[in-house]
Amino acid sequence: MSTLQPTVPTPAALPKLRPVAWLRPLLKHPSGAFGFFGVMFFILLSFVGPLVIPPTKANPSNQYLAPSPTNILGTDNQGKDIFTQIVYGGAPVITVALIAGLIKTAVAITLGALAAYLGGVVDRVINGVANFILTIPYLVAVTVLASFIRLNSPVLLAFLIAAFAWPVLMRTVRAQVLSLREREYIEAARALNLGTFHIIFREILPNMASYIAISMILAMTNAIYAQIALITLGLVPFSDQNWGIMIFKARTLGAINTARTAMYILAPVLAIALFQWSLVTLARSIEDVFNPRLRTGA
Amino acid sequence: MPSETPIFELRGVHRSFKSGRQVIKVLQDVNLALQPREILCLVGESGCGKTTTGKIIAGMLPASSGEVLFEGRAVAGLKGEDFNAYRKAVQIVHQDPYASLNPTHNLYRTLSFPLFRHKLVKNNAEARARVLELLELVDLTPATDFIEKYPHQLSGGQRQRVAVARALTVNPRLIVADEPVSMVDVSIRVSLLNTLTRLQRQLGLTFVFITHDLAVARYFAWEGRIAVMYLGRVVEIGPAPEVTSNPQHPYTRALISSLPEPDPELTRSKQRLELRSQDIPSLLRIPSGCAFHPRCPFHVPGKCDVERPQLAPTPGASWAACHVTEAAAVRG
Amino acid sequence: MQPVLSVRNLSVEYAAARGKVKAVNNVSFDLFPAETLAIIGESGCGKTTLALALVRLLSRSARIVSGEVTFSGANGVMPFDILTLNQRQLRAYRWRNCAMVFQSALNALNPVLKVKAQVQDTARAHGERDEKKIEARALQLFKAVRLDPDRVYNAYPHELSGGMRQRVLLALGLLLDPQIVILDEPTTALDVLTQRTIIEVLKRIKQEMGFALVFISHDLSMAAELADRIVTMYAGQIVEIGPVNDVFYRPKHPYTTGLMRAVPGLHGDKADLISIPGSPPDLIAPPPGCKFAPRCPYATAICTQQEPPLEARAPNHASACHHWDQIPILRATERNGSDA
Amino acid sequence: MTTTTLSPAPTSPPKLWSRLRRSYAFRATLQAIFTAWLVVTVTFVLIRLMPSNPVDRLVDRLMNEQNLTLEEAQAQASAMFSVNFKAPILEQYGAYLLNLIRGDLGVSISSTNTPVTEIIARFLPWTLFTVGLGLLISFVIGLLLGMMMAYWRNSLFDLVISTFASFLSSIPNYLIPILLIYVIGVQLKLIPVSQMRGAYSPTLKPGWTLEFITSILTFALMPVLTYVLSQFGHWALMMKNSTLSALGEEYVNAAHARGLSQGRILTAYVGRNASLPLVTQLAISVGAVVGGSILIEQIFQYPGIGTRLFEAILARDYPLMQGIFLIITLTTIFANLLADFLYSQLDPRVKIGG
Repeated sequence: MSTLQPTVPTPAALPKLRPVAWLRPLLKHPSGAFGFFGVMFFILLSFVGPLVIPPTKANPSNQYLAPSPTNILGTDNQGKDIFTQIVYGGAPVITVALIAGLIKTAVAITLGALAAYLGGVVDRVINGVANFILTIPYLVAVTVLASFIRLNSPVLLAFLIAAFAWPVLMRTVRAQVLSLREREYIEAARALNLGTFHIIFREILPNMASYIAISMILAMTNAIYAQIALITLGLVPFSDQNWGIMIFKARTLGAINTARTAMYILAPVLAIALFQWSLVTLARSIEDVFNPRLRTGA
Repeated sequence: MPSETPIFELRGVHRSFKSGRQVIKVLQDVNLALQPREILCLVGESGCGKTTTGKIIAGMLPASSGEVLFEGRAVAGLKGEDFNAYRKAVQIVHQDPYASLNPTHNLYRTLSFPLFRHKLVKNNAEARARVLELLELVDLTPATDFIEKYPHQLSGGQRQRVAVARALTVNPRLIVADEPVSMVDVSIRVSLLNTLTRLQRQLGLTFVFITHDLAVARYFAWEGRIAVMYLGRVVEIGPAPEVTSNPQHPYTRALISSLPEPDPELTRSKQRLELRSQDIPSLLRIPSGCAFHPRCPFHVPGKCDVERPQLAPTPGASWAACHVTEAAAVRG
Repeated sequence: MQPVLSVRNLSVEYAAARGKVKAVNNVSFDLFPAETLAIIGESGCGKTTLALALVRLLSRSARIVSGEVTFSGANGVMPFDILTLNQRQLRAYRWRNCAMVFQSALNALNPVLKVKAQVQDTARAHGERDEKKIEARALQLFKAVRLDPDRVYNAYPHELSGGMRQRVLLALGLLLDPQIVILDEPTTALDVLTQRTIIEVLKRIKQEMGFALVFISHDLSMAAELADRIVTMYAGQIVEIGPVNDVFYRPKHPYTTGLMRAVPGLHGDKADLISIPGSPPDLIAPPPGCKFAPRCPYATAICTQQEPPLEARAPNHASACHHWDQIPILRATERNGSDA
Repeated sequence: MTTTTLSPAPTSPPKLWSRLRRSYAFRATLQAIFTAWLVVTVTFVLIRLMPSNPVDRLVDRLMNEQNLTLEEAQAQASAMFSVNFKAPILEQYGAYLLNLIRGDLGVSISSTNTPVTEIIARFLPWTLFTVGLGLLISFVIGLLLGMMMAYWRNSLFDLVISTFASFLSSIPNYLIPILLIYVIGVQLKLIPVSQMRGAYSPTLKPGWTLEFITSILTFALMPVLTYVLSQFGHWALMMKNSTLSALGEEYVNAAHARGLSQGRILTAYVGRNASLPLVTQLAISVGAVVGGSILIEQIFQYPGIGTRLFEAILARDYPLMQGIFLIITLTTIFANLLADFLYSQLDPRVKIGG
């Protein structure tokens, strides 16, 4: 029963990306290119991979095979191909991270902008809630809550992760909007009576475009951090395959203790580590390329 | 004084800010009346309240107390269309050319937003024509070169002209210019001042021109008036040529005598008005009576440090808030 | 008279994205002992870069391409070229021989250290260990710049106003009795009355201590008030240098004349001011010939081909212009006694 | 009978009070106490109002596991939470606060009837020890590396350290133990990783003997190493940015102009100013690290409060969970207070005294 040869989709087959205006400067930046292609690699692997690579089936006779051309990363205790599991394990993690990232960034930006722009009581209330949540260690709060609620749907998991993650981002957004609000072109817009909607969405937010992109990416890394933690703690019921579950299973099997079985746990760990690293590098280089805070003369 | 109702009036305006526990009294009992098509320069050191006064007139800041009237009607009460009319009639031009334009919009978008918002144009073609007209009006010629440009592609002087054009989009009647030329190089500053003077005459605008530089004030407001402010109060107000060549209030006289002149022999032969103390009192502990009394060489103990002087006629052509000049006027 | 500092063909370039910015281009001048030299010019003319080059404090992206800066100390020490000093010699030269006070006084003092610590730091860096002696010297200098000595000496920078900080820096500059003091825009951020105090203090202290003062400003009135000689800079080059009255009343360069006609004064009838058309040239690829030609009313063909040399046009009054003789006299001789 | 000599008359109370009230330290402590009270109250409400309220679930479990009647189960449950559930909510809240102040956090379910405070007392010190040590070491290393990277920026040193630091700081900290076990335990075989259980070798009797202390350190090595590796990168990159902007400050140029030595400038002028933002960040990161300890201690079988909380969660041991949750949060609040105080010592612009 030979396992199919995994064919990696050739780049030519990909739809030609329209070189978007902001892409060119980013790719000229070395770490920008590394970050961007790293992220694209994992996204394509997780969303295009499963269409191309057939799922792997248990085969007791192939237990813990060493990495070979047929099984690039070897096999696990049930003889399943580890590489295929990595390919199938990405999508659920990334989807939850995207949803949680979107929720967190949206909540943080709206509350941050409102607190900064309206000020007064609204500002105090939002800040009060944020400071309160910030005092509770993030993971402690998430794990305790996770034990109460049945986390069966990814959206619910994403909500839980985002619920405690927005304060830090809200505070930085609030600080930025506060500084932008004092800018003279905002005062001029108020003098021209252009309206609050115009001022927030056409005058303030466009200036934060690169900042919002960076926060979105970093929000995804926090979401992955929390999600994998919950899964490895066994607080999330297994509905399907993902990197977190691979770690959980490998750990319960004690796969880490012997070199032969180690790949089963190392593969998902490295997959997560590299994906997080690409996201962080991408975020940092967007910051360097689009609003280089550090114009140091000396 | 022409009997037309003043376009803008401040009666007994106070303004204070809370920082932590302390209350900072930035403006105390400011009274100003602006006639249509008049030029008034607000002059004073940093912290004297001239920018706050400008912001209150431009409707950016409410007064803590006192009346703020636009064409005789209290600004605070204006609602709906009246408020919109007031908003369109009073515009502001800022100091920093690098922060006065939104970097993410090109000149066409910056100047067309207000046109569409206030339905002054029906479609893009009309908007484009009006924007080109505005750019020509502020001497940014050939306008077609500038219309697609972004702020970072313009010099400081050019950006200030765009800021003026933006203020003109809604056909205002009063413009508050807060140090519009102080961050622009000397050689280009004059051409900007000349453009503002031409616009003032051509469009019949009332100008509130804020500056710390008495010489610029004297040049710009030659036919208008200068109001000198100190620690949140108007201490002297009068025709520009008079206030600068025949100052009445001791503070104004100290300013005029201390200011260096771009003429070696003249500036080195100037008579200095020696002040009694160097440091400027902080806004947290404003001196009693006349705020200038701790530094004033003509300080009359028992009067200047007790009773706050009101603006009153002086031997010269301007009014001053000073017991000494008031007495001199009565005697003179 | 032997100059305390003589600068010959000094050029400085900044590495920028679009190429090399020629900020200072072949500048030469002398500074005489106990003299006040004003360097005036608009933003981007290279005056601050020139000053920084004199104490070799240019930023990393800047490079001194050519030139010599010869310093000859008063006490018979052999003159030496500052550009050849190694780091240790340079550290000794800075502040003991030549002190430079920066433009933005607002955060030129370390916010986390008291003034006292920063004074002792400076003295210790130059081998002066006796804290008591330094403290006495500092308190004396603070009194000279009309500051309350004890309160300021023991204060943190954030507890002092802008004007006070400027005077502290000035006093600190005189701590080691340098031969040269360079002030970059000493009074821009200050109000008129504090500015006047600093001008009077500068005049008095210069009499007492006799150092050579170089101050950089875009404000002609400051130059008129303090300077013995004036240098006008444009696009990285010296375009005029001469005694203050000659340069103000009988300028020999169109740019200086343009500046004189663009600055409003406080006296006489309403002067109709004339601005200088156009804007400064791009220093990465400057136009050939005279850099001011595109904006100059007297420009002719020769101006755009041949760079005018800086040559004497009157007793120790030089300018770099082919048509200097066509420039009208702004005012004949001494003022005919107008109102004070 | 010794006469108590009167100390010099203290400043009159109202003046002292107004001076105290304005002081930064007092306001910070007040803020900390208020936040602590808020956390305590929200936990009280949370436990009772959650949809699948843990108290009810505890009662059901007691009923069907030990088939008690409703009243008996409720009585036992309230004994475990050391709170009487029938009393009106306000009374319960009062009793709950009183117990808290008296240090009685109820009784653990999983380790039958041992008081929660006793369990916490046994496990919390180990977490504080490892997390504290890890934080301190990573902060110092990060500070030094950050300054060096800024000073020799764009050099090979900067490139290598930045890449390594950014890689390590982006990996979730609870995954680093797995890599450590594989590299140190499995590949290099330096430490018999699989036998490491507990905080020190069971054969030793706790005491200030050298042997005992070395044993503690060897057992604590892996968790501390994890905290250091997962954090030093974050501190280093932050310090690099902060130092770069400090190097561009006016007072650094002015110091060079005054001929100050490079060493003096780097320490007292650049260093001190650049480290200020890191100290504020220290306060925030304490919570994050303590949170991570749940997984990290569990992988190393290290007997810290993190492992205990994890076991309490799995066992649905609500009183213990509530107790640990409160103590961890209060410790973080206290740590924030300490960091605030440390900051006010470093930055004179923040006044301490009146």
